[in-house]
Amino acid sequence: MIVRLISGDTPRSPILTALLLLILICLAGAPFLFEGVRALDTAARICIFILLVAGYDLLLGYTGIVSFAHTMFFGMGAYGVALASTHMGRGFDALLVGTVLGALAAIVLALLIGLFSLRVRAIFFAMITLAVASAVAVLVSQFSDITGGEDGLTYKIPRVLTSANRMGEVMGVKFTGKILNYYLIFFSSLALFLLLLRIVNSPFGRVLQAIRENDFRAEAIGYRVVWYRTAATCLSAATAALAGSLFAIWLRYVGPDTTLSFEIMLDILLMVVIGGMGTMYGAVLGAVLFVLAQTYLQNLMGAASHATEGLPLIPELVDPDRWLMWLGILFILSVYFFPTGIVGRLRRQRTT
Amino acid sequence: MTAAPDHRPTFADVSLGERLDKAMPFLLIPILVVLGFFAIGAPSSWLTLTVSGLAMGMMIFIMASGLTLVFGLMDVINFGHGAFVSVGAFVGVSVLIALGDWTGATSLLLNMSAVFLAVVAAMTVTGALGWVFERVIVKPVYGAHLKQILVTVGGLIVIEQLIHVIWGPDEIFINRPEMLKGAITFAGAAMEKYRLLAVGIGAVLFIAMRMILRRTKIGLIVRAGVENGPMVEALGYRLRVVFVGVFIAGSALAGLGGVMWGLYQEVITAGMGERMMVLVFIVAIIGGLGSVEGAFIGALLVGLLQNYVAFLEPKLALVSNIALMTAILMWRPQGMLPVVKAK
Amino acid sequence: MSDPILTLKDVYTDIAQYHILQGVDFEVPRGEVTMLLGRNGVGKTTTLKTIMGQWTAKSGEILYNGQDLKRMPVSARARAGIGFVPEDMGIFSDLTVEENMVLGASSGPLDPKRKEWLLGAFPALGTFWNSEAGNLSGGQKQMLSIARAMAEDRELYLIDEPTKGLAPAIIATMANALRDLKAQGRSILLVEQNFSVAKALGDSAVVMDDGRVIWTGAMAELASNKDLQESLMGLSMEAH
Amino acid sequence: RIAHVYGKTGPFEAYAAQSHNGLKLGLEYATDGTMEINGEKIVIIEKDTQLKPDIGRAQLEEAYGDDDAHIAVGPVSSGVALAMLPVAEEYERVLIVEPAVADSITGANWNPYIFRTGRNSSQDAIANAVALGGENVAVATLAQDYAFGRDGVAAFKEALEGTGATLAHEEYVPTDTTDFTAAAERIFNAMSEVEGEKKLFIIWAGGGNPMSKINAMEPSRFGVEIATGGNILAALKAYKELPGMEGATYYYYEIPQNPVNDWLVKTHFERFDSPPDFFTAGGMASGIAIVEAIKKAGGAEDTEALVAAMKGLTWETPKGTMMFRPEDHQAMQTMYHFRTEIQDGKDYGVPVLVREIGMDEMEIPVRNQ
Amino acid sequence: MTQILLETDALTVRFGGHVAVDAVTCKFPAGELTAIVGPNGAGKTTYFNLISGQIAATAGTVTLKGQDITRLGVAERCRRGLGRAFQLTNLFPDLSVLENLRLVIQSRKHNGFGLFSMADSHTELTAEASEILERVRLDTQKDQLVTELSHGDQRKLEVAMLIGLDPLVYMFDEPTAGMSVDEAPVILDLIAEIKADTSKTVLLVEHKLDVIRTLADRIIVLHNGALAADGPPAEVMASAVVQEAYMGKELDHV
Ligand SMILES: Nc1ncnc2c1ncn2[C@@H]1O[C@H](COP(=O)(O)OP(=O)(O)OP(=O)(O)O)[C@@H](O)[C@H]1O
Ligand SMILES: Nc1ncnc2c1ncn2[C@@H]1O[C@H](COP(=O)(O)OP(=O)(O)OP(=O)(O)O)[C@@H](O)[C@H]1O
Ligand SMILES: [Mg+2]
Ligand SMILES: [Mg+2]
Repeated sequence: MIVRLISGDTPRSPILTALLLLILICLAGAPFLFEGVRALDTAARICIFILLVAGYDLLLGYTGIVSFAHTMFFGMGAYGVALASTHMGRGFDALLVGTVLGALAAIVLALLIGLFSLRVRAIFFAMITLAVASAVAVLVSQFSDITGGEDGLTYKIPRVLTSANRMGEVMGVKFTGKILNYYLIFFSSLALFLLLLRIVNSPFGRVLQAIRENDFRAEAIGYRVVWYRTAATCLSAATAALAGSLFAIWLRYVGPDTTLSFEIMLDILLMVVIGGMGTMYGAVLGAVLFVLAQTYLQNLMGAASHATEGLPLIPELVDPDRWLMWLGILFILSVYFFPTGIVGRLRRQRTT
Repeated sequence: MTAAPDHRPTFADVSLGERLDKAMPFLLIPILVVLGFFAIGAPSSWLTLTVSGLAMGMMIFIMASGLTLVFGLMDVINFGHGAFVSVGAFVGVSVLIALGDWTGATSLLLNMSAVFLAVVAAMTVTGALGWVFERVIVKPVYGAHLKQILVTVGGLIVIEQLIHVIWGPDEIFINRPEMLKGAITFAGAAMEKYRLLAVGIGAVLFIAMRMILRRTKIGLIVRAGVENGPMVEALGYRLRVVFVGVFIAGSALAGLGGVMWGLYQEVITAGMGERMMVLVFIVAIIGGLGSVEGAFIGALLVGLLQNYVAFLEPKLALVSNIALMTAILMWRPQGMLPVVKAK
Repeated sequence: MSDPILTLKDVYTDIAQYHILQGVDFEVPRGEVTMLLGRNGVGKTTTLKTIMGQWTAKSGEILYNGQDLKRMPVSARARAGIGFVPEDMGIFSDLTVEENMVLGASSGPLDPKRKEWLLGAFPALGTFWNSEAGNLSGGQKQMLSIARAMAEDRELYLIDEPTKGLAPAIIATMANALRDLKAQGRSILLVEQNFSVAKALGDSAVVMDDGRVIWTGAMAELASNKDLQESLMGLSMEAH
Repeated sequence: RIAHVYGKTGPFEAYAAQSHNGLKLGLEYATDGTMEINGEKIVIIEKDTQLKPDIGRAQLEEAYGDDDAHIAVGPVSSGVALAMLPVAEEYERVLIVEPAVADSITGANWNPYIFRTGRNSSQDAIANAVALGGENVAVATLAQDYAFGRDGVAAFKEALEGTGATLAHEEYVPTDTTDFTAAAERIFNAMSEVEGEKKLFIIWAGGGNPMSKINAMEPSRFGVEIATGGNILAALKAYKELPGMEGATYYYYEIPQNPVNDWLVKTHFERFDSPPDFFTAGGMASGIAIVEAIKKAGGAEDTEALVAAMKGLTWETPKGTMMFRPEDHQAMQTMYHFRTEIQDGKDYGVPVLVREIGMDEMEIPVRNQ
Repeated sequence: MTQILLETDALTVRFGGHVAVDAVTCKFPAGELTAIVGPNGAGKTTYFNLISGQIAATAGTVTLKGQDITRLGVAERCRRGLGRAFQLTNLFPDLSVLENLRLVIQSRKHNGFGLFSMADSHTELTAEASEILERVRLDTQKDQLVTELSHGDQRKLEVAMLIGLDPLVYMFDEPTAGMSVDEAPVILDLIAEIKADTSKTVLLVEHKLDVIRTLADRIIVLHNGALAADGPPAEVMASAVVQEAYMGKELDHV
């Protein structure tokens, strides 16, 4: 039964299984296990990024398409919810309409990009998506009447989902609408993740892998490569848009910096690569690790710089304000030490 | 020995259309300039725009030249290039500030010597940095684009942060050397003097690169090495040495580009190089990977088109580069004059 | 006779976790053509790659002109005078035929005399001198690979299945080219599945099975002894 | 407890540091160095927004929720600020916006817990209009093509109408423009047809430095003078090529003459060996405002009392007296009309005061309805 | 008369000025094995490429079972029954041998867009793939990655994949090149088996004359892209043109 749920794709490494279970338990019990807004916020962010990264891995790891437009789709989902909530007023109908329209728009755009430019060579496709994504980001800031421009949009979501909705205590924790909101995100992400896991392990997923390995031969044995690639792009775009909608519901704010920036794109890339390309579980590990690092690295460095006070140069380098530099180093080291990602590493350890 | 039987294949004539198609990339610039003339109408505006567009193109070319080596020839997507541009600018500007007496003097000789020293210093530092970068960061990821993107972005962030540590977080403003300030007016068109310098340097650089790549085997070794490194070694070449050398050259050129761009902008920030990266990649791509000529034409096209469009319809200036790239890739999926085939 | 140009002593090579070569021992006499024979997957290609340095020998000695190659990088081995025609031909497909040939001459420009000699043996290369090597036909690529290895004078040539995909007429001229090399005093280690070529060219033969050498001797002896062939390779070579 | 939530890391690092120093100096000044109000110690909590709106928002929630900050100050970027506004409303705590400038912070997206000590873009634009305008003056504008640029020009245009000047041409270019030749040509072409005193007003934020590039194209050929608002010290270097240029600025340390500024300049030179800048002054203004407000409200615990106390509060800042106007909690303040001069020993163009533009001279629209 | 499965009519392609395939008109009836011979660079592989759609024809048509397929894409032609193996090995390198073959069978069963079933639950695919691997004697290597195979074994997999596709028209491009003397017969036997099925037609490019002699029902000779001879083996082999242009002098007589 569980095996069917995860589509027969077992983690194939005891450590990996343990890690995944731990993550699942932590996320499922986050409101009760950890204290404070920050922890809950981090947990929600992790759920959303797992979904976003898993969707991207479908494209990158399984199909071998490098695209820089993933945040664009993420943004479309987010803006969908934001615009619907702004224009239709707060309400679940607005969330639903926004989510659906956002996802549809993402699929249509992905279809266009796919059919239009998947014929060019891989690097060029990457560069085209990079250019298109940056153009969209600029357009969003240009059309400030609609999108709020650089400043983004702030809007309200149904009261039931905010902390103003108090629903009594559960296990010593005030069960507010915010926690309800969290569970909405958690379960949506979980369901969509399982769906993705099923897709990559389906016959369709196998064809994608074949295309990644040798698209020329895949075509020659009768698969219409462009259609498969486009389908993968659309699926991935739709997932990204859904993740974006969840993000918008959680944040109650969207702006170009939170949903469209190239930085987020790079974060996603790094999460996929650290976790392990071509394995859905890699997305989970990558997202957890990276979001945690992003949230807590600065605190850690604050402590470090305190501890090294008095030494020459070192406090300067571990100053919390230099956390970006350590992030950069993290980029480099993770590719060094996990050439096949954490999942690849864990699995290999078992076989040798 | 016996000669093998010779089988001469059948050859048919090549039509005029096919020949014209081959020469087309070289004709694009004149065509664009002429179209610009008719679209703009006012000759003095047209002249100003054309000359400054060409000069801007030259500056873009200087920045893109290093990338053409590293990205086009070696097939390494190096986002660190942007950081080298910034480092080049900071080193160069520091030298120029230190040589304040020379740059402040109204002597062309002293001014140019200061610029020359700044360029040398910048190229040395970025070249050395490139060497370290290659050894530590890029070496393990040859052939793997994704990883290249990640590690070089990591490198980019680290270098930018180090710039903050060394030079502080503020942007630095710099004035151009005395003799390079202002403009020359000619037939109602104004032409910044500094742009003339950029044109000169760009042209020299272009010719030098072309000569080196044509006259030596370096270009061949790199291209062959990217496709099948072990085979190149099996033919007796020290591929590592060549790769490192080319990477250093590419980084040093980024440094040169940084000095030129910093002096043009007159204000430098750690992120200045990063901001140019998309444009520089566009130039390398539309030119065709590995092609110095292509990058040159591409850069000039970008410079001209940006100016024309910004004059005719400023709203469209934003998308003009992307439109240009898309159009060229639709016409020639491998870029205009590809030396290396994209994978 | 003088000492052998190449000697392998008890060479072991691993690829990942597989033990591929398990004690390979043989010699390549100077100025002769030595055939390396055996069924698919016994380790012939691995042996050549180990000599060239593309796989590293785990243990054993590889002596070239009396010098142990084990610590030498690949390019140094090539510069020491070993030419290599790999099984997959190793064509640089983005480069033109000319550029491939120019790279073949690694210590200087391509000698016009040598070029003429090679184009005489493989005229198709001349016809397509300026076209992209990736567009050549399978056999033309094979010719290019051989010609490229010979673009420079080397002492020892390692050649992996040169005749696959070549038309009979071209096989004959290629065999002649190899004979010319031998006449110039060069040594050749040749992997070959085409038995008539092996018979026509080989001076001595080394037969491998399962990562080991199971027989060495004169080619003539192997060629004339059907029972020996059958016991070594499971089949008489002239069966089809 | 005060939380300073601002973009410590990222492109605006330099501004953030100024702002933080200013805040601390302000608190110090207003409490006479004790850092205590009514006997209670002030605790400053620092939070880094990394210039990302979502993170800024989370940091503010954390500040109010986990760290129980009573008042928050920040951030540098308007986008981050806008994302933070609803949090203040949700937690019902005061947020003093400094130095983000977007009009909509005290406009469309305002809520009663928001105060702003910094200027807003209309103040900037209107001050410039007052400084530049006059009979027989034709002005062209050059601005970045996004909300900040367009709003600025709109406010500028409105204010210009009152002064008798005409707006001859509006030019917008993409934010990341580096080559201004085309824009300059368009402006020159437009301006060559108009009569009178011709000025080109540039509204620009961030890199790019259009001034010296357009100046290099010799606008004087067409009788056009360049004008722009003030800027931080480092950016004034670019003004050196443009002696005599006029505009209106928010702050330059030698301009305001009042005890607060004297103390600030003196202390800043002592501590940091450099003059205070734009954001130092702003930070200080917010620091003093906090102390004054808490004193007046008798404590920081009761937010409603605090808000009531802050409405209409007037207090002394390095820029003279400021006042939170009751309608939208925007601080009204003086701006300065300046002219650039070259002075020995300074490698930048020094803005020299032409005249003060008092707060009553500028009609800053109220836009939060 | 037996049915004509495949037909090319004045099929031509030019690369720049070079005419690589020059107006080749030919019919291939069911139940026949046609060997295509010719010197290196004569255009044999290019002819295959034109038929299977890898390159677009400059002129002429390709007809499959009476339908013009000249304008169709590679995948579409494959689905209609054109299958080919490649001269230069061309597989999915980082997938296992079994997976390579399963993909082929899955494609034949038109099952690529099954999004929500589990691939591993399609046991009939696995069974069929294993069976084919056994026939080409690759069953012991079926869990290895393709990169780990020796050259000869990769060639065998290449052939196995074509068999898995079970097309109407089989096109083999030098299937036994690089295969050792004891392995080649296995493949040749398989080809003979296919040939025995009268609903199929086989096209075989081969340089080994003894192979052609034993297998071919008919030989066509390409020379400089043009059709130089077409007929029963004995007749074609004996013709002076073929002797001169193609075989040169047999090696043993050198
Ligand atoms: N990269 C690799 N990884 C794992 N195993 C390999 C690799 N390359 C070759 N092998 C294995 O090594 C063995 C010997 O291979 P090799 O290529 O040397 O054989 P060969 O004698 O040249 O065969 P052939 O005649 O088919 O070319 C084979 O069993 C093959 O499966
Ligand atoms: N894409 C291409 N562009 C240019 N020329 C090509 C292209 N493909 C093939 N050719 C040329 O067409 C000719 C025919 O090549 P083809 O591969 O069909 O030969 P072949 O008969 O299969 O030879 P072989 O027996 O060596 O495999 C060759 O001269 C080759 O150089
Ligand atoms: Mg082999
Ligand atoms: Mg062929």
